[in-house]
Amino acid sequence: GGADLTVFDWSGYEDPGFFASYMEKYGNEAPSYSYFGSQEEAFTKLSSGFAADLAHPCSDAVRKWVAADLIQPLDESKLTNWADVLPEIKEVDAIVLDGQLYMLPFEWGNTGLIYRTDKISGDDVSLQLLADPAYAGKIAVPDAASSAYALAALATGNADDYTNLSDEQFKEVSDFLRSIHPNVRFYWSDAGQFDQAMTSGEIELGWAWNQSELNLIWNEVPAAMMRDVDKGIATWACGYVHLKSSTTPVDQVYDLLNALTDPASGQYIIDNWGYPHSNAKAFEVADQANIEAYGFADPKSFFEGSLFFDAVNPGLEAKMLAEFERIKAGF
Amino acid sequence: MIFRSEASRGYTLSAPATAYVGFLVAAPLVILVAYSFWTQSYVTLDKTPTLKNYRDAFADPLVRHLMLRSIWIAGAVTAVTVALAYPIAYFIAMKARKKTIWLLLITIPFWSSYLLRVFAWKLILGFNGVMNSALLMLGLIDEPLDFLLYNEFAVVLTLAHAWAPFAILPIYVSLQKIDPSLLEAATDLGNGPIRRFMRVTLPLTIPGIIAACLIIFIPTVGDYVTPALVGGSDGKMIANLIQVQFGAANNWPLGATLSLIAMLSVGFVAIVFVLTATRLGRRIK
Amino acid sequence: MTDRNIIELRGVEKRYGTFVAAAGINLDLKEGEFFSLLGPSGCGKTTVLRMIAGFQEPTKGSVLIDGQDMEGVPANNRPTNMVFQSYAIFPHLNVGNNVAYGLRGKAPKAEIDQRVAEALEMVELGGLQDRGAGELSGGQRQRVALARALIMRPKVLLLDEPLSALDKKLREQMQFEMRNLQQSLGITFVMVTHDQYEAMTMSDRIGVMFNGRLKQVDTPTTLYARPCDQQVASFIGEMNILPAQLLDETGDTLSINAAAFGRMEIERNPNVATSDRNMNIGIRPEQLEIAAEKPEDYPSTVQGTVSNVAFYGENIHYHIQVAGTETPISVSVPNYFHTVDFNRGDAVWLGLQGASVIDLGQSTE
Amino acid sequence: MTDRNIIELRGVEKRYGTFVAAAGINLDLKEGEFFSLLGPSGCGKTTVLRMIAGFQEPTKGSVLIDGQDMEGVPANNRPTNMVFQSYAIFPHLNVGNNVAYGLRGKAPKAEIDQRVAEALEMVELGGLQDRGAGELSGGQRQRVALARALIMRPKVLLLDEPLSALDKKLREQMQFEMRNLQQSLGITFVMVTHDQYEAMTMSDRIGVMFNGRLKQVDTPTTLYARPCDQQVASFIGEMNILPAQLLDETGDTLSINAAAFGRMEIERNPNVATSDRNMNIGIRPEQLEIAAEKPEDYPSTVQGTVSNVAFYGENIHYHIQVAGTETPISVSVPNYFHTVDFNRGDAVWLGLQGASVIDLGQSTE
Amino acid sequence: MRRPSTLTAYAFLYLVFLYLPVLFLPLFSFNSGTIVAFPIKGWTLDWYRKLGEQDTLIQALWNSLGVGTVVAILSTAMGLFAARAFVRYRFRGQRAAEGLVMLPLVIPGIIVASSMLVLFLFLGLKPSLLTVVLGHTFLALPFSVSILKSAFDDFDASLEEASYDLGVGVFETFRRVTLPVVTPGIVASMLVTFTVSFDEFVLAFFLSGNQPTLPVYIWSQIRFPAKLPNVLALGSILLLTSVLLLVLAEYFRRRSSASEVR
Ligand SMILES: Nc1ncnc2c1ncn2[C@@H]1O[C@H](COP(=O)(O)OP(=O)(O)OP(=O)(O)O)[C@@H](O)[C@H]1O
Ligand SMILES: Nc1ncnc2c1ncn2[C@@H]1O[C@H](COP(=O)(O)OP(=O)(O)OP(=O)(O)O)[C@@H](O)[C@H]1O
Ligand SMILES: NCCCCN
Ligand SMILES: [Mg+2]
Ligand SMILES: [Mg+2]
Repeated sequence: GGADLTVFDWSGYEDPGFFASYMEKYGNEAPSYSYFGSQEEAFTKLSSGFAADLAHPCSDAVRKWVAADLIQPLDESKLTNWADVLPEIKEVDAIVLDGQLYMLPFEWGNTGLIYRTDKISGDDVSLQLLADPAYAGKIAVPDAASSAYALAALATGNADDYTNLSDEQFKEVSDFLRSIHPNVRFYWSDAGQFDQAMTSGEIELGWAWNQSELNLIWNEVPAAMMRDVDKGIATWACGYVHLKSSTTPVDQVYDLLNALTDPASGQYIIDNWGYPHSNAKAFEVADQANIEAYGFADPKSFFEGSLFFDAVNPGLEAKMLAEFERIKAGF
Repeated sequence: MIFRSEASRGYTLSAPATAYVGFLVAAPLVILVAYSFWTQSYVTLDKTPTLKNYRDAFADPLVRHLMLRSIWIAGAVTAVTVALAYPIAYFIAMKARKKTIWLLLITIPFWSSYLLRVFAWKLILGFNGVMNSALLMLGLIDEPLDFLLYNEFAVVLTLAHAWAPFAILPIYVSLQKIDPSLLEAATDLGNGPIRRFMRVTLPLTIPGIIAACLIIFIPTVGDYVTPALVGGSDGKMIANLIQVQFGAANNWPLGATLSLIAMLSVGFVAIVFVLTATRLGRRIK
Repeated sequence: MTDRNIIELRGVEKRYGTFVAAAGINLDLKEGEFFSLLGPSGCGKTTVLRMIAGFQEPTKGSVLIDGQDMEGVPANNRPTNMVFQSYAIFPHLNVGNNVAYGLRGKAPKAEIDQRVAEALEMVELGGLQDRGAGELSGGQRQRVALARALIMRPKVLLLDEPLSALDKKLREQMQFEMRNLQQSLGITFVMVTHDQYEAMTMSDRIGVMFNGRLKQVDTPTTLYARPCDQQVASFIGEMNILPAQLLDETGDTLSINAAAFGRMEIERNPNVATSDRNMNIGIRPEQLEIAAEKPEDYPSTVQGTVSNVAFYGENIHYHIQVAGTETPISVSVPNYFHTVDFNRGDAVWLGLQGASVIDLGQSTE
Repeated sequence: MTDRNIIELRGVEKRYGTFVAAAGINLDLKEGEFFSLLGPSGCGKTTVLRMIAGFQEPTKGSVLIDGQDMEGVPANNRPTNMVFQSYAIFPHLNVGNNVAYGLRGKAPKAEIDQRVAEALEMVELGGLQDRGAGELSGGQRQRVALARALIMRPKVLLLDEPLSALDKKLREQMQFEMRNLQQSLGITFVMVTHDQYEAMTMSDRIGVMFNGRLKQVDTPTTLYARPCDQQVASFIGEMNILPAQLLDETGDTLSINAAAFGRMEIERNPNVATSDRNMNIGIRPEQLEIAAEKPEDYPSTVQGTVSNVAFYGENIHYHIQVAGTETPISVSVPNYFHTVDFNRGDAVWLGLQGASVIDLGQSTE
Repeated sequence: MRRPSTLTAYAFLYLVFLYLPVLFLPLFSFNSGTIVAFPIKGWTLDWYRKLGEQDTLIQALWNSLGVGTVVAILSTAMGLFAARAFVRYRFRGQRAAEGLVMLPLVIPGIIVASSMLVLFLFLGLKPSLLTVVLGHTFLALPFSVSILKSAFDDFDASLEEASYDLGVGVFETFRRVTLPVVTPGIVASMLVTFTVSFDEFVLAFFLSGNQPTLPVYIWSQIRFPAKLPNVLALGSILLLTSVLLLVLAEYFRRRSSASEVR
């Protein structure tokens, strides 16, 4: 049945609206889901021997997952919606490695500066505000080195070299993080924590996912994400990879992949989750007002103007991780 | 079976439990030790034995800093928890009529999920939280206090709550064991309640206090969830660093090294503590 | 022993909920007296002792020590000290510190040390100051408890079954030593016990309790010779109780017709309430003469058969079945020359003199 | 009681690590005999009993029951049953099921029911089958334990201090009943006790133990009259022990010069090893005559002063200080007519006959 | 007789401290917003109504119940034998053995978790509910041993001897005497070990495969809060259930002590 297929995913993605056609085909049975809270967690578990058919990392993780021999290439010919995938996303680094497709993009979005519109006006807001002593104790930054470094690279004008910072750049970027450390109320490790603090007024601005922006808006909190590519915003794309430990028949795996990338799924995620989808056709069938309101009417601008979360080179990644721990500890 | 010697019966019956625990303590330790001599770069594990991890760990002031802070926070948590718990344990053991009802009352809150309880603390201590709202309403403050949450105070408070039964129970048990005639003898010999407490009750409950301290202190040093949830920007502890090595950094050898260093440091502190406490107890006359 | 009252209990009562543990207790204890409270388990002995010590407040009535009403005076401010049944030796302190406990902070160290040394000498534990509490034998623990209480120089020393945890030899030795100590110190001792021999050999006076009530307070000999009723009579020593009819009374002499033994004159017992027509008499086993031939010089005699012989060492008890009473009559004879004179089934004569018969008052059926 | 050995212990020894709890035990118990093991706390009585029951294996030597070596036979397959000191009544079973416990599955239900009813009648608990284990008094618990063991029709019934948890009155009653029960059933009883009176009044024979060794096995009267040494002599009853010189021996008669009392002839004690020149004699307190005037018909007399009077009810003990020995001599007299004849300080005479003096063999200093 | 002491007042304050946070969980389970923070947006019963549809949540609950049950049985069984050995028999190394069994109480969770993961993988055991059970049994053992030790402490050894003495063999004695008498201790141990497993997060997080236990599931929900109120609703129900369970435990305890009083 449909439940034979196991998916290792962020929690929430077991929403049946994402794979209606799969359920139709498999006797109204959804795949089995298990969850991770971060890609690192997922990687640790998978390399510890955790088995599933599909997993849902973001593009920056793919290179490492391939290197660790966790995933297998996808067969483009079996992906019925491949042709309709936004061309910008097909270009994203590491989706294709050595000519082989490893990740089928599913959703994408932004990591950006979210702020309380009742406390800060849209004109004043900027990444540099994070270092402003006026916001001492009023900001939050993710407890994840790559995301924090992306923010700092944008703030210091080093966005273009984010994946390959020179030593001086690395120092400059690190120093920015150091300079905002005294202002940081907390380094958030879960989005809920960020949302709560924004809601209560405990923090007034912070670096977070667009999911948080929407959650805040839906809960009638006056908040918005700064979407000005010139002031600095990051973009990510996530998708599904076929794990080597997969045991379910390949056709069933592809059935789910195809269901996920179906325009109907795209319409559903855009309308109900406020996330942009990877299928270009989805944007045509979805509610245009929503697309406008959630700020991704023009995908191209994001992919071109924003910092894209590509994998940083392994040596730099290790440096970032180590340095970030120091910064958090006040060193 | 009746006829085998007492000792062999003792070994046979306790074997499953001791072997199980022994195996699950010893085997991982061996593996941890092995890992600590290996190295990792990106996704490859290099099994050439080296002391590099130890050198790195000892050279890094961050490790020292986090270790000391962990011990300091765990120590503070232990002290606060035990200090808050002692009177309640005393109340239940010595004063309360319905002891079991009280014991139940203090256990019930812990039948909800730990993660949810931590969550609840954020509701209370948060910016718009219960505490601030109440203080604002009473007109005691004009602005919400922001030093309630996301700092060491919050970590200590949350953990003092989380560990409450583990502190209360051992102390309760040791109080319960005190022969009431000892207290009467002290009274009879002229002591008022306070001197009697200092000279008889307290010294006799030192084993319970030590047990409570160890049960709280040691695991708290290794806690990474609570600091992550309520610790804010400077509540990080050594376990968070270890967690990063096993997770994001994917550097298990370093993680194993840090774990071993943490265990040894904790063991050392615990032994010093037990010796000091025991000696202090003996000094009371 | 002086004539001054050191402790006075006035209508003392203690209830636990509805259960009456002690009631209507009136008792005056003299300065320097050795007093014992004797009674079966659960009769309220400990309760009375603890009310004197101040560990329990009476529900009714008052406790006076040295003329002062003790109401509201906590145990730590009363001029009494206690030796607990379990001894309550502080396990975390050595012998010296246990004994010094009550003096700490109240006297300079040198003086304390000296008094501890003296107290330990007194209980024959000299030099054992540094011995740990866990390294003491039962008898040593008892002595430490005694020294610890006596070092406080109490007006009254209270002892709750102080010897019941010791074995026979040691108990006998400590009985002797404690009695001597009490006499040389001149302190009032109030001791709870359920051992009649202990009470009889150690005490100046004994109070016998049953069911929360103090039945009789008297010297050991009076208690034995003039018990106030059957219950006291058979709790202390062994007693043959026989029904009798009161025929006549002249002054303090009663003329009776006793079962089995027939008519005799006995002395009135001032401790019993009344001596009705239907009354009971008591005969202690050692007061009877047993012989193969009818004894000459006994006014009352009866013939019977030996139904049982019990050898107690010092004494031999014969159970004699006689006509006129159902339960056999118990006779005790000293064990002269280690010989048993009669065996089961032997026909024997019992002889009795009115002077050794106890008037137990009206029959309680 | 027959002449057949039902239990034989042959050189039995029990060690716990290096500690010797019992050693060199040789003992034959006759079928139908009431045997008691007596000794101070910790001397190994329980250990011996448990080796017979099969709860402990001897480190050395062997236990035979009814002629069969019991080595390797577990407790549940031995023809013995035990009454535990704590009674070990199963708390989750009612009286009927407690008593029936050992028969379940070994006999048809109807037969079990009948035997339970009989056993309960026997211990005077008839009809109490449905009473819960928690609702029994101490004495009732003791009887249930007895019924539960006896229903198994054991060859030997083992009893570990069966009465020590009961209070005086009840204990005396049960002593009597148990002795009668044993005699009517004809089963061998082996009872552990530390109460000398219990042992003396109930047993056919007594084994006295000290420090893991069986010192003497004899009837109560022999044990009292002819103890094998000073330790046994003073453990059973009270004993005045005096040094003496052996002057001459003729057959079973010893001519001695005893401290205080001077020259006399006494009987040789076959139970002691040798009677050396420096020897000890024992005098039971009740064997001495005490009088104000020098007693006429006693060959040995001595004058002394009353140093202490102890009233025991049935007897009065005088402690008499005499020249020639340091510790006072204890004298017991029956309490005739409830009078105390002598008081502390009185000058008195003691009279003694050689026939009542016990030869305790060579002095052990 | 005496006025309520400061101690009593303190005891009640302490109860407030213990209960205050817990009582907010039910409160927010009725909040119509998805963010758990003041102010409360509106009142609703939806989260309870929708509970039945949360397949993965329900599955996680079942996983936890299953793991908890197996852990309770395993640790209580091992604890039963060990406690008996510790109370009844003296043997060389006994204190060391008792100490060893208590070790899981004092080893930092992350160290246990990470090293166990390594060990199980080394042994070829993939993370799964089985590995969670193994880990939780390790954690629960000290609790079970100490509870059962006190049960055996109260259990008179001569009861078993009496049974042997009456001709009943070892195994039947265990069934007819030992088990019935220590049953309350067994029940208490099962309840406590079940709870330890049911609320455990760190080990379960490392050791669970694609079947999360409830705390692991809750952890993922806290990070992506859309369904958090469902978790609060479930938490409130669990709280209520646990109160009922504890009352049950207390009932068993009472029954046992009633039968032990003479
Ligand atoms: N705190 C209490 N609450 C209720 N009843 C009590 C309490 N203390 C004692 N009793 C009851 O009061 C009665 C008398 O108790 P007490 O301890 O004075 O007896 P006792 O004569 O010393 O007996 P024993 O010789 O057994 O020590 C007993 O029946 C006992 O059960
Ligand atoms: N299992 C054991 N391990 C070590 N020593 C033991 C053990 N059982 C008994 N002993 C020791 O053996 C000695 C004899 O014990 P036993 O129980 O036979 O004495 P007892 O004569 O019955 O004493 P009591 O009158 O106190 O019951 C004691 O010193 C005791 O401490
Ligand atoms: N859907 C998950 C978003 C992760 C962003 N890094
Ligand atoms: Mg008492
Ligand atoms: Mg014994």
